[in-house]
Amino acid sequence: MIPLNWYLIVAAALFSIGLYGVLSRKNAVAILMGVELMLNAVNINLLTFWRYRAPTTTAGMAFSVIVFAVAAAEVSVGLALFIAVYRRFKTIVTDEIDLMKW
Amino acid sequence: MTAMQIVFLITAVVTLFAAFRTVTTPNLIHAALWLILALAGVAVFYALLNANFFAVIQVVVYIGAIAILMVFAIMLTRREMRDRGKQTSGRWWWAAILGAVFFAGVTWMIEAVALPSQPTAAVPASSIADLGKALVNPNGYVIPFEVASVLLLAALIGAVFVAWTRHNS
Amino acid sequence: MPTTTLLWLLPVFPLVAFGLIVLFANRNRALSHTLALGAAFLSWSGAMAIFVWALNVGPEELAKHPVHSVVNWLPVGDTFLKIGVMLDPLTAVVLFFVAWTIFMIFLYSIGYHNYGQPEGDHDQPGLPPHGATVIDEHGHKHKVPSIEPMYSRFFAYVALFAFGMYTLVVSDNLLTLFVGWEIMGLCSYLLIGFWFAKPSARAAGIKAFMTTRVGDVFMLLGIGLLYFATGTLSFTDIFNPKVLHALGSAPSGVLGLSVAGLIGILLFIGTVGKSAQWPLHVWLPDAMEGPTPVSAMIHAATMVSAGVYMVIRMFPLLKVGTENSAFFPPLAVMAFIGAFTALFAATIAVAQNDIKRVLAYSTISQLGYMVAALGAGSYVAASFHLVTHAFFKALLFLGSGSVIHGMEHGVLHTGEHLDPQDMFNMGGLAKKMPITFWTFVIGGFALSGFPVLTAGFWSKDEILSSSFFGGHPVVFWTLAIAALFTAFYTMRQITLTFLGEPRTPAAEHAQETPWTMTVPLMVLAFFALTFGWTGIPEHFPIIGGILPTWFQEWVGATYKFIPGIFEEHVGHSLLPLYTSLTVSLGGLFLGWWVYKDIKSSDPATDPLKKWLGPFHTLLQNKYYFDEIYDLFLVKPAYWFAETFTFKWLDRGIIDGILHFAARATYDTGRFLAYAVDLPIVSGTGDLIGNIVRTFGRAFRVVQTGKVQDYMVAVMTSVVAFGALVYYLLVVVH
Amino acid sequence: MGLLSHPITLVADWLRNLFLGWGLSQGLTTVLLYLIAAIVVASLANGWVIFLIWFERKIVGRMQDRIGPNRVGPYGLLQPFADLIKIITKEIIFPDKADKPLYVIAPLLMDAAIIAIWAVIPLVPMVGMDFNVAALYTIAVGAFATLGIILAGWSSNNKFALVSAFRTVAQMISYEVPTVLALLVPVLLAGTMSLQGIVEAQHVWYIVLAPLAFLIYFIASVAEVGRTPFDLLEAESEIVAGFHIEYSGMLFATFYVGDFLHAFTIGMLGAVLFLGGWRGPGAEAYPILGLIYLWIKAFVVYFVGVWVRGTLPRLRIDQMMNFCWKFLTPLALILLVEAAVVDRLLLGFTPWGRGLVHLAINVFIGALVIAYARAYDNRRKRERPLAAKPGQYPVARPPQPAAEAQSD
Repeated sequence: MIPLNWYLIVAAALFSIGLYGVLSRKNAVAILMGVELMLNAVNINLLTFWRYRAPTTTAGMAFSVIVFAVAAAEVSVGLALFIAVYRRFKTIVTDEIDLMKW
Repeated sequence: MTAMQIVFLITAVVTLFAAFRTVTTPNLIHAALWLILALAGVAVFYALLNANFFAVIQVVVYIGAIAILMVFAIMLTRREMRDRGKQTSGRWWWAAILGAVFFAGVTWMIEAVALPSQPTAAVPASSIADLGKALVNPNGYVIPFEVASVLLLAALIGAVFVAWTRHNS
Repeated sequence: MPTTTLLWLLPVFPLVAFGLIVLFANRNRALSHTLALGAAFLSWSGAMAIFVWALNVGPEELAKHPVHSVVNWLPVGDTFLKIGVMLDPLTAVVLFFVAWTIFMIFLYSIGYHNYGQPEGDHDQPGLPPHGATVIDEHGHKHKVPSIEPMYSRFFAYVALFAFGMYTLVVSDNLLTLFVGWEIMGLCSYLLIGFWFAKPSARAAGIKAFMTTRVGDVFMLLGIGLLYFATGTLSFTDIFNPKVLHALGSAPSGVLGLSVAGLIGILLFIGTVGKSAQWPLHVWLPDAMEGPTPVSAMIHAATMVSAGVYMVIRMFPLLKVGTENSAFFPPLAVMAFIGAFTALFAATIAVAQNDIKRVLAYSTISQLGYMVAALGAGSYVAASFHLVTHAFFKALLFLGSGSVIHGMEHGVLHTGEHLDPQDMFNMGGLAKKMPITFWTFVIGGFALSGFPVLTAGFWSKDEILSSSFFGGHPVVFWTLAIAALFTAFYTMRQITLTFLGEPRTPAAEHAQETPWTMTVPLMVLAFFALTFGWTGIPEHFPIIGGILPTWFQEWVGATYKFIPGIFEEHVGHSLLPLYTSLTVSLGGLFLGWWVYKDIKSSDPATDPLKKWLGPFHTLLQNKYYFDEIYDLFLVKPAYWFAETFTFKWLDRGIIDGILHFAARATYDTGRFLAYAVDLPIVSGTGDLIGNIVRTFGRAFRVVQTGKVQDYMVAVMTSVVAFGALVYYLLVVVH
Repeated sequence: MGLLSHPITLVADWLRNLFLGWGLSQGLTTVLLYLIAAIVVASLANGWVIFLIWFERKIVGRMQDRIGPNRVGPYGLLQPFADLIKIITKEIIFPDKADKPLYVIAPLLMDAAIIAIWAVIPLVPMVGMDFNVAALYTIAVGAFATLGIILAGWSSNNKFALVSAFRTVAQMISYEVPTVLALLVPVLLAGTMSLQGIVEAQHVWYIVLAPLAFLIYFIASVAEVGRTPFDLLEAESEIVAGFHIEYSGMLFATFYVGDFLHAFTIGMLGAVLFLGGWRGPGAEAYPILGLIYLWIKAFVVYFVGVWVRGTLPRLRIDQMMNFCWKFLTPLALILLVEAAVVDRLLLGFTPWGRGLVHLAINVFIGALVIAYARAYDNRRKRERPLAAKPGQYPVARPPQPAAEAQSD
């Protein structure tokens, strides 16, 4: 059987990669992709702990369901925002959108 | 080294590589496709965890909806097909360091604590049914469930509103 | 259906109709008048049913045990203000004529407002219809009367009015009676000002409202005093002998009146307002600005007689009040005012040229008759004249309306601009509009008391004889002279309007009015003739005693059972009879003789002018009452409001104080601002602000406005913090 | 265990014993068996398409008053083979600057996705992978087909193809919603997501219990396949051939096959979900009969699809979206609620009683919906009486005189 910590490490790696993407990419959509990766890493952890620690309860599953919902919502709104932003600035490169600058 | 472990390792490698390409490839469409591959790998993880339901949901929601929406968004928000110039901002090295540190720290912690290698029990056959019941059970997760539904509704409306073309402006 | 239920229902139908019309039917004319008429018909049939039922019961029985039903309405302290309905002989009779007149007038209004005629060319709500142009098959243009723009509204109003009248009649206590009274006041205001775009109509409406208000206030005082004295307002309770005696004997301390006397006077002032008795008569003539059905219903048949009805209703109280009141005993006051009003109004009527105004003044004087009769102590005669007068005066008004309508048709046809109400513009209408003519003649003769045939004769004779035998010679002679004038101006009116030759082209082209208008005329004419025969006194020569003296017994029974209220004066002198014969016939003849050959439509050719000279002018200007009131009441009121209250009190004193306070505050404020606020407070603020700004300048570089910079910062701190926590939690321990 | 009654099981057992005999491990044997099964099913399906192509061309030909293929072989039965040979021998052309790997992956992805659906379809009783979330799974893999088309459209580096890809995204994402909702109705009625379970639960075919749901499912899936009247992603008149405009040779053939196969797969799913799958007289006794029944039913549905394709004209994109979001989706939601509530109330009814009540309610709802649709249509007509706006397609009725237009 697969040891629990394998999953955790994979999830951690996935999360770190996502983090790197979020911090380093220029294109907003790409940043969103990074966020997705991080969310998935979290979900892996949730389900893993559910499977290994409390498979008879539903807590872990319920949580990950919520995470799915949140992810869907976040992506839809995020992409809509990007499209609106693109209409406005003709770009979605985050570094070029710095109206909040001093 | 059982068959499961082999499958797991293969999946892990594929997933992580795909994820890595996702965040590094300059071509955004490719990035999206790599993302899909990574997500599919995650789905396989779920399957390995005897969470078929979540595996399928993962495919439906992430690949079927989110990833395709992203492809769509990418196509909509770029003026020409190809990207030229590098897609990473100037602070990528700092980001890399951060990621590495984070990964190192978390791994160290995971290794520091003793974790079981065997599940405590088998997944009951009725787990999905239980989940369903729990989601609508007042003593269970009905409140979070409802909140999530409201959130989705809000997201729906918000998305429509935000992306609406205002003819006057 | 039990009678009580029916009684309760009578007012309800019109109210429902009013609500329905206002809420739902105000777009649809046919629907609105159907509703109103239907309600009137229901109430009418109900009233008839009740009347017939009452006939079977018989007066004595009904008087002793009136139909009576009460419900609690308004909790006051530990008791309730009760409202209820009552049916005694008087109510039955009044219901009879009220139902008839109201129903007839509703029917009449349909025709009067030109239902079925086209929309006016440039009619607008608030103005009488100006007529519409239609093109017949030959392509000729015709001016024809156009439909009233506010048709539905009119029917809503009259329905509401009917509600008020029925309430007043069936109510068993002064409170609901007063409610109905005020509702009618409101309706009369609304309807007089119905064509509110005419300034004169507006003014008339306000005038009527104000004037009657004066009376109503006193009446309310009276009611309040009554409730204070007896703790009840229900007639049956008040009229039990003990209560009456108590009221009558207790002195009120005002003008040496007993409590009953004081209440009586106060209530009577209400009547003076409502029934337009001198000195509050001024509003009634102006009220003729309203549409004619309104003049007929409100200002001749029902509302004004409601005043008289009220005093008849309260007669026992007045009677008792008269006994131990030193001076100003109510009945005497009433007798005086009534007789005076009768004569005075009659004299004015002689000199008026507007067909409706003549009738208005004659109404005043006839009401004066009733009041006088009451003052002479014969409520039977008063109510008898009340009923007959309601019939023939309504008839006369509707007739005049019909005449005006015909004239308007002529005016529209010829297109010349003249006043279709001026009698001098008429003449010879008898041939043009026969039905109107004959019914009008019947009404007129009834008004002037043409012997034997007409109802007016009998009721007037009743009044004269009662006042004569009741020992009030002054009243008797005054009324007699008034009767002479009455007959005179009635005949004058008939002659000028119908006889002789047409004096204007408009009169040439006048034409008969539709059936909706003529049918009511005929019905009312029937009653104007026959109703008198129900009250032929049995000691009348020749025909006396052939018919039973039904009316006297019937109404007389109302208060018979109260000791010392009902008194019959039976005398055997024929003087009053001869007098009334002489005055009516003589008056009629004079009227015809003087005006039989008026050829020009110029009012100046009125022969009376020549004979009376300045006095005629005085009459024509109604003894300058309006001017006098204006001078002594209105102007001072304006002065008080304008100059005293506004200019001196408000502007001078109050505003002065305010201005001073404002000034003071302002100066203090300036001082604080320049001496304290700016240097000290603001100074500190600016200092802090500058410091903050300087630091901000230094540190703002952090704010790159790039999302990811912030994210990097966040994650860095997270990692650092995590490491710290780990160090503290794990390594240290 | 006669050859007639359980041929597949028989073969499977024989193979298992064979492998075990060779000394292979248990797990490996299972894997091998799955592999074989997959290969068999896939090739069976792809082979079957050859007949479908002939059939469809024939039927559509007749509908368009042509004879259809009639030269090669009896009734032109061999026509598809001829096409096959021709198309295989053609060269695969890669457009300039095309995204090569994606360009190649796209058709395979699509075809694979469709065949993946076959994995969970219960061909006969007791056979076919019994997957406890199969119903969802079918939708999930459908997503890959969508993806394939998008990739094709994008990687061809061709504007027409790209437009087609856009349209695909819009259309498929939209029409997935009513599909899922309609598909949830049988799931609700059966109380399970396993297709096998759904089939077994259908003592009364669910088309009786939920005709409207079936209708919605059918329409929406036709839209997802992207056939007429929903074939905007390859509208010849506008975007020449859509996403596969640049494709040729084998890659094109794969798309071509995938299209037909998808259509038939939809039919098969419909048959399983609403027409009682393999159910039929004697299917329990002789499971092989079940396969035939299923095939027939699937074929009927497929035929209706072809029929529609041959009959209806293409819709406009806005019409299509309105139809999906303003009509199908709400209706599907209503039906879902109806199924849930009514079925709850009907606990303990006989299957037929239950069925009839559901049917009655469905008919009622259908009547309401049609009435509403009529009213809506009339109102819309009144609001803009066909004064053709820019960007709008020419209208059927001649524009009326201005006076009338003002009058209403």
